[in-house]
Amino acid sequence: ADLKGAIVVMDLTTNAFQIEMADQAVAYGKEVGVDIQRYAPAGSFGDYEGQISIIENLITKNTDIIILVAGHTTALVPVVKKAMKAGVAVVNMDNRLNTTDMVAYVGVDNGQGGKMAVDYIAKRLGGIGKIALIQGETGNPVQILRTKGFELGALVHPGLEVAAQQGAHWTEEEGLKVMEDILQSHPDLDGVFGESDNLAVGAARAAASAGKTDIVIVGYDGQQGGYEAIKKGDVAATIRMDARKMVELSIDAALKYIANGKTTEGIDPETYIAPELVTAAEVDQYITN
Amino acid sequence: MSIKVLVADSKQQLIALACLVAVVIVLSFMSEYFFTANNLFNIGKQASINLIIGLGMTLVIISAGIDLSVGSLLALTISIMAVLNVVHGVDIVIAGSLAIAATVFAGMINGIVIQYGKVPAFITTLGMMGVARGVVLLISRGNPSMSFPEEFLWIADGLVLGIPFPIFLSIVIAILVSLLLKYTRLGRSIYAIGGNEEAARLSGINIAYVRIATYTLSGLCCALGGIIYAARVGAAPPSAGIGYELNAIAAVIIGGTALNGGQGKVSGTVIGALLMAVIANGLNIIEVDPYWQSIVIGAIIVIAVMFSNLRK
Amino acid sequence: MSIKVLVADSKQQLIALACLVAVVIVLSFMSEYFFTANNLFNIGKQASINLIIGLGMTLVIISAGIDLSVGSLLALTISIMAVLNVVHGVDIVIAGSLAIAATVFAGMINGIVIQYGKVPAFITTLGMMGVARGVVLLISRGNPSMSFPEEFLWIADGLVLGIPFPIFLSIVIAILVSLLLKYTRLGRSIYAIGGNEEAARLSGINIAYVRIATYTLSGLCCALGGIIYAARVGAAPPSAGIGYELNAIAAVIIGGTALNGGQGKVSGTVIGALLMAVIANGLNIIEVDPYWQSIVIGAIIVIAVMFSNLRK
Amino acid sequence: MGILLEVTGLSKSFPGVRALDNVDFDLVEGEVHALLGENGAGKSTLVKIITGAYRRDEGAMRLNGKPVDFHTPSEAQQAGIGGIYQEFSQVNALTVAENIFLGAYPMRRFGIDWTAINRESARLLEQFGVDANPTDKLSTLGVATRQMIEILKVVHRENLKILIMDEPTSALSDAETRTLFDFVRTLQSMGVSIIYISHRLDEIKQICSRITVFKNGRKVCTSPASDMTIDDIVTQMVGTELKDHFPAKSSHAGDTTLRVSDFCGDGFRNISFTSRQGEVLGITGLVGSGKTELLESIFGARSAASGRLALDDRPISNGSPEEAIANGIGLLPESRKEQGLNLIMSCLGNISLASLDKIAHPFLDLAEETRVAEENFNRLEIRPGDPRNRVVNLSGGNQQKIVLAKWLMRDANILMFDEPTRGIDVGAKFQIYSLIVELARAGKSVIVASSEIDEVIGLCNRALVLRKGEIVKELAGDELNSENVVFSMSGRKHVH
Ligand SMILES: Nc1ncnc2c1ncn2[C@@H]1O[C@H](COP(=O)(O)OP(=O)(O)OP(=O)(O)O)[C@@H](O)[C@H]1O
Ligand SMILES: Nc1ncnc2c1ncn2[C@@H]1O[C@H](COP(=O)(O)OP(=O)(O)OP(=O)(O)O)[C@@H](O)[C@H]1O
Ligand SMILES: [Mg+2]
Ligand SMILES: [Mg+2]
Repeated sequence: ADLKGAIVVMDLTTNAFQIEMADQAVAYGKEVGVDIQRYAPAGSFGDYEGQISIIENLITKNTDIIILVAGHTTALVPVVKKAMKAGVAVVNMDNRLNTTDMVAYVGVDNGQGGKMAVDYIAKRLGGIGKIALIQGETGNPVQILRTKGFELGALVHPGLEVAAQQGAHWTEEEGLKVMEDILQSHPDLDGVFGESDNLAVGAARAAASAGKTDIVIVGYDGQQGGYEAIKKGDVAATIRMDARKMVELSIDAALKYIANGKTTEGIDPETYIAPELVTAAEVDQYITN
Repeated sequence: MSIKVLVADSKQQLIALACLVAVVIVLSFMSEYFFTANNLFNIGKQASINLIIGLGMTLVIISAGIDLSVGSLLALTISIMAVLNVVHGVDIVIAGSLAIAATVFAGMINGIVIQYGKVPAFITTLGMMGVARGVVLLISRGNPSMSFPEEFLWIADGLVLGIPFPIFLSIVIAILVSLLLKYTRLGRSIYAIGGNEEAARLSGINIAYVRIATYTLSGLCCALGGIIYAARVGAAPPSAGIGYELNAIAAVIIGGTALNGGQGKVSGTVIGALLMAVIANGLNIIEVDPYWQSIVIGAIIVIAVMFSNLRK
Repeated sequence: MSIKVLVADSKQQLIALACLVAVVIVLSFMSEYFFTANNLFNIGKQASINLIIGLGMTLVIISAGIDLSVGSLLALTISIMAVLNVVHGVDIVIAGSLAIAATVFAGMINGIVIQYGKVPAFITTLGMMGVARGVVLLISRGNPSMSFPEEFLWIADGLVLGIPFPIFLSIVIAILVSLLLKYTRLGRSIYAIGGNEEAARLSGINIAYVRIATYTLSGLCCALGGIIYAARVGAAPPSAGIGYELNAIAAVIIGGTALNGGQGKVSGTVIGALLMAVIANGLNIIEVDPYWQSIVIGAIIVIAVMFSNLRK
Repeated sequence: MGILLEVTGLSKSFPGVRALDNVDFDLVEGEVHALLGENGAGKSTLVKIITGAYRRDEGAMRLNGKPVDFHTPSEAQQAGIGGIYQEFSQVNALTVAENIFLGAYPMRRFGIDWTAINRESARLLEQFGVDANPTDKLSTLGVATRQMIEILKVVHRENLKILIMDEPTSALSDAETRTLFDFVRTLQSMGVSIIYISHRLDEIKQICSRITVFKNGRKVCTSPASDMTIDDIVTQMVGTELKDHFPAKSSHAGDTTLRVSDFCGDGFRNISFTSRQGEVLGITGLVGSGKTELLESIFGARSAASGRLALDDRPISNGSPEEAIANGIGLLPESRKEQGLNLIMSCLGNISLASLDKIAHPFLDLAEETRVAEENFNRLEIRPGDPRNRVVNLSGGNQQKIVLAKWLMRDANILMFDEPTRGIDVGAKFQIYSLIVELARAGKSVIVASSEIDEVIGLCNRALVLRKGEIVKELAGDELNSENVVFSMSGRKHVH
């Protein structure tokens, strides 16, 4: 019989990358005989409590496998422990949980991705220029990691001057407004890193409205919207995280764990996939329609 | 009406205006970039969506109701238009018109459920917030990253009579709503049912018609706000408009319109929306730490309203 | 009181209860996992935070006010407790008490600003929502991933008299709030100022005291909800509680308490919070597509409220 | 003259109450038809059915012989029926002019004709001698002015054939009542038929041609006004004969309790007087003379600019109603809907609201509350008799009794009543007067502010006459007669 599985993400509504991970999990699940359902809390992006409720419900339903894209590094730890104790194979994907009491972790180094973005901007600007950061949801762990990566990158390129650092949400509209405002005080801006493709696309709209088409804008995630903007030349590059690969590794780890009689022997406790830089040169292969 | 009566009548709006001017002056001193024509246009554009939605919300709140579905209705317009245009290749003007019609219809359903279902406005529109958002997700599920044709983006940046179109449209809607409130039966009836519904009924006002019209107009404002949004971001994110309801309500209340209905002015909402936009823009321009922004915004709004009330 | 009067008095609550029972029966037929002791405990735990906040909100809404800051106040408790305990090594009990005290104080400030600043409750608590969230971000900026000691997590899962502690605490608070409303001057005064503030004042009720106490109690409920949240998640995410205000208000209104104040019942809020939790849990259990969930939740809530009103 | 409006077999029930029970009623063209009955007899319910505000349960209604069935007030309005309701149907946040034209705005090509609205309102206000500007916000006006505006709102309608007036004079002074009656007669001569409800029986004889008396939702009788004396009417209404309209006055004035010196505030100046134990002190004056403001300031409900208060020679300062009540002072406010009642609370809850401290030990003793509140509820014979009813479902007069019961329960040493019998039927009035005198006999100081001269003369031991916010006269004993009161009120010099 098929195994019952679930992928729990933070958001199936706003964040295309989260949606992609979920959809890829369902698709790969079909291939390997796991019936995977997608879950996300009904509340906002920060609704960790909602994720906990979902996992509690999944334990009740005797789900075999949970792929958890945790919203928070520690908040989900207690319920994950409970799930493991109840015999559910929990694999942590993308955002690293602060525990080893799970089958495995598979993810991307967000800090490294943030640094890659700055490195690329530096390369395009020849190491010298005025750059800005548009942050994602303030206080979100992913935001913090990407910001740290950005700051590290800025340090290693002393020719780059960080002119502004603003943000609040992950949305296009936020990217647009913040970029409009930044361009007021820094009309001579050379580069921007938006911590999500949504932000980068919004920033590109603001730059276009202001007639500044030579600003190097880099996004993050690898969403269709981002790819299309790269193809059109509005955005210079994005940092892609390979959702498909993460999902495959995660589900494989869970299946191995179950086959092993629910022991983690022989399973890599953590696997990091390298983030990839996608520029106009590589973008065509990722555009789906 | 004499100037004196006018001043007495609009006291709260005038003080809110004074707060707005004070904030503008302070910000002008704090950054040379703030008080420039370009930035003022930016502020206008940034305020426009909240203002347009807020104008519909003004009608609803004057009628002693509330509309929490505005953000979702805005997203509904955008998504329907995007799906029709991008996926089905429908001409953008037709796609936009159909999207507006659907959104107006959703607003009308709000009114009908409140009136005939006797469900409190808060619950009805909270339900519609969920339903409309669900519809948005469903219709855009396969295509979360649709984007609009280049010509369409004119709506965000094109100039009419020398001012950007979003600002122009906001001004037009503000004038229309204020004429509606002052010179039409519908407008006066909105005040009457907000002030005393039973009295309005006993005076021969058709409550059902007025209430349904009010929420329908709010739906129309959301639809127009959605068009501006779509052109500004050039895309149709299914998350568009999340959280807009509280901003729109705040703009209305900062403008001196009371939540319990029966009174309120368009000018107040205009000032309220501008105040909110100026603060958000100003804090970015003077580069306030993002961690501090929500504190500063919250505090300034409370203080501005406190001032306008202390003088009462 | 005779049974008849009791029934007439609680008609709306009884019909809401009937809706709840109907939903439970339908869900039980749709999934074998739904009506199990374990899942019912889950529902209780999942409802507990919304319920506890909703109980404070019930007081506020009966007094004809509103509190939008509940989600931020909940986060405030969690963050203060975490920073004191994790960063400064303060004992968890002391850290928790200080955090509760600070949150209660924030609630009191809401009341003071509304009463003496004459700022509408909507704006005041919207401002507090921003300010408290900002404070949470500031104090946890260096340590976004603080986690609580193992013993503390007992609060989420420990059993008292055979039931999980969050459920136990909700029941205790529900009983206390309902006793407060029924058997104390403060409780009676809350109804009085909500129904007609001027009449209450002329009957010798100290409006300022009652209003400030109401918002302070709402702050206390948020603090207690925050403790449960902290134990459930074992961590202090700065985004805790975002969006909780609308859920809490919805639970109160589904329970038959009107937004314009003067009436309301604790039993209604309990049923409202349970109904919301049951629907959310049930839709997960019977594996409804997440895109459909918000539509179904929105529709069920509107229909439930419509039913309880149609019988009026 | 034919029958204009005829209702037959009309019944209407509310949960637990049969407000109208198989009632027949007819209205002849051009007549003024009085509708009388005790509080809760069903008068307002009948007229609300006629105006389409309520739907009937049973029965038929014919207008000019044709069956009609109004679903909404606007349908009745189109048929020429206008109603002045007992509860004002006004929007306080709007202006006087707009309230007058609410729902019937004159239109120009481009929208509402505000010039016409303001001009017409000014004319109407002037014609009826109402002291208000068209642009005043209604919420800033006193009860009497608002009552007049409520009347103007209906009478300016052009197609008016039937005018229904539900207690239009309960808040009016004699002078305004006279203006109103002149106008009623004018309308009558123009062919408008009028249904007139009032508890002031002397008025009935002045303007009504026929009288219908209701009791407990049933019609008792209909007869020409000329065939009935006031005593007959009272007998029909109450069921028994009522000999006196006032009880014997309380006789012994004791020590001074409240002393008011040099009191100045918004609406009154230089007020000094004392109130004594065992005495009923009247305060009278024209509408707007400052009675309400004075009482409210003494009670701490609004701030006085200067002056002193002393209680039993001990200076007190009533900074708020809470303090005043703690000092043993109570005030029954003028406007029952806005100041007196919590409409969505039960009768019990309203009655005990000012006495919560007495039943809190420290938790509210609900049994004691029910007992004491119910005692006062029963003492005033409030109908319907279940004190757990919400106040909003009571008839106007019974609502007023709830406010009275609240202050009876409080049992303050100094009780101030502002227009205590507004909207109360004759039988109940006598009962309330008796209660007031009883309170005085029991050693309380009672102050009654009233613009009904008869009430002041029949009830009070002593009376202060206010004009434009100042005490112009203090009258007691034989001097307290209607001639003297009217002279002082209206400002004409009275020669001793
Ligand atoms: N909306 C309502 N809901 C329930 N009961 C009502 C309602 N309106 C009136 N009643 C009841 O119907 C009865 C008749 O009331 P009505 O208002 O017609 O009396 P009334 O003769 O006008 O008395 P009053 O002289 O005091 O104004 C009363 O017992 C009253 O309590
Ligand atoms: N809330 C208010 N705002 C502004 N003016 C008011 C208010 N209440 C009363 N007034 C005005 O103050 C004056 C005195 O009113 P007050 O009610 O004290 O008179 P009164 O002697 O009690 O007469 P009555 O109660 O019979 O109308 C009147 O002109 C009245 O219109
Ligand atoms: Mg009546
Ligand atoms: Mg008065």
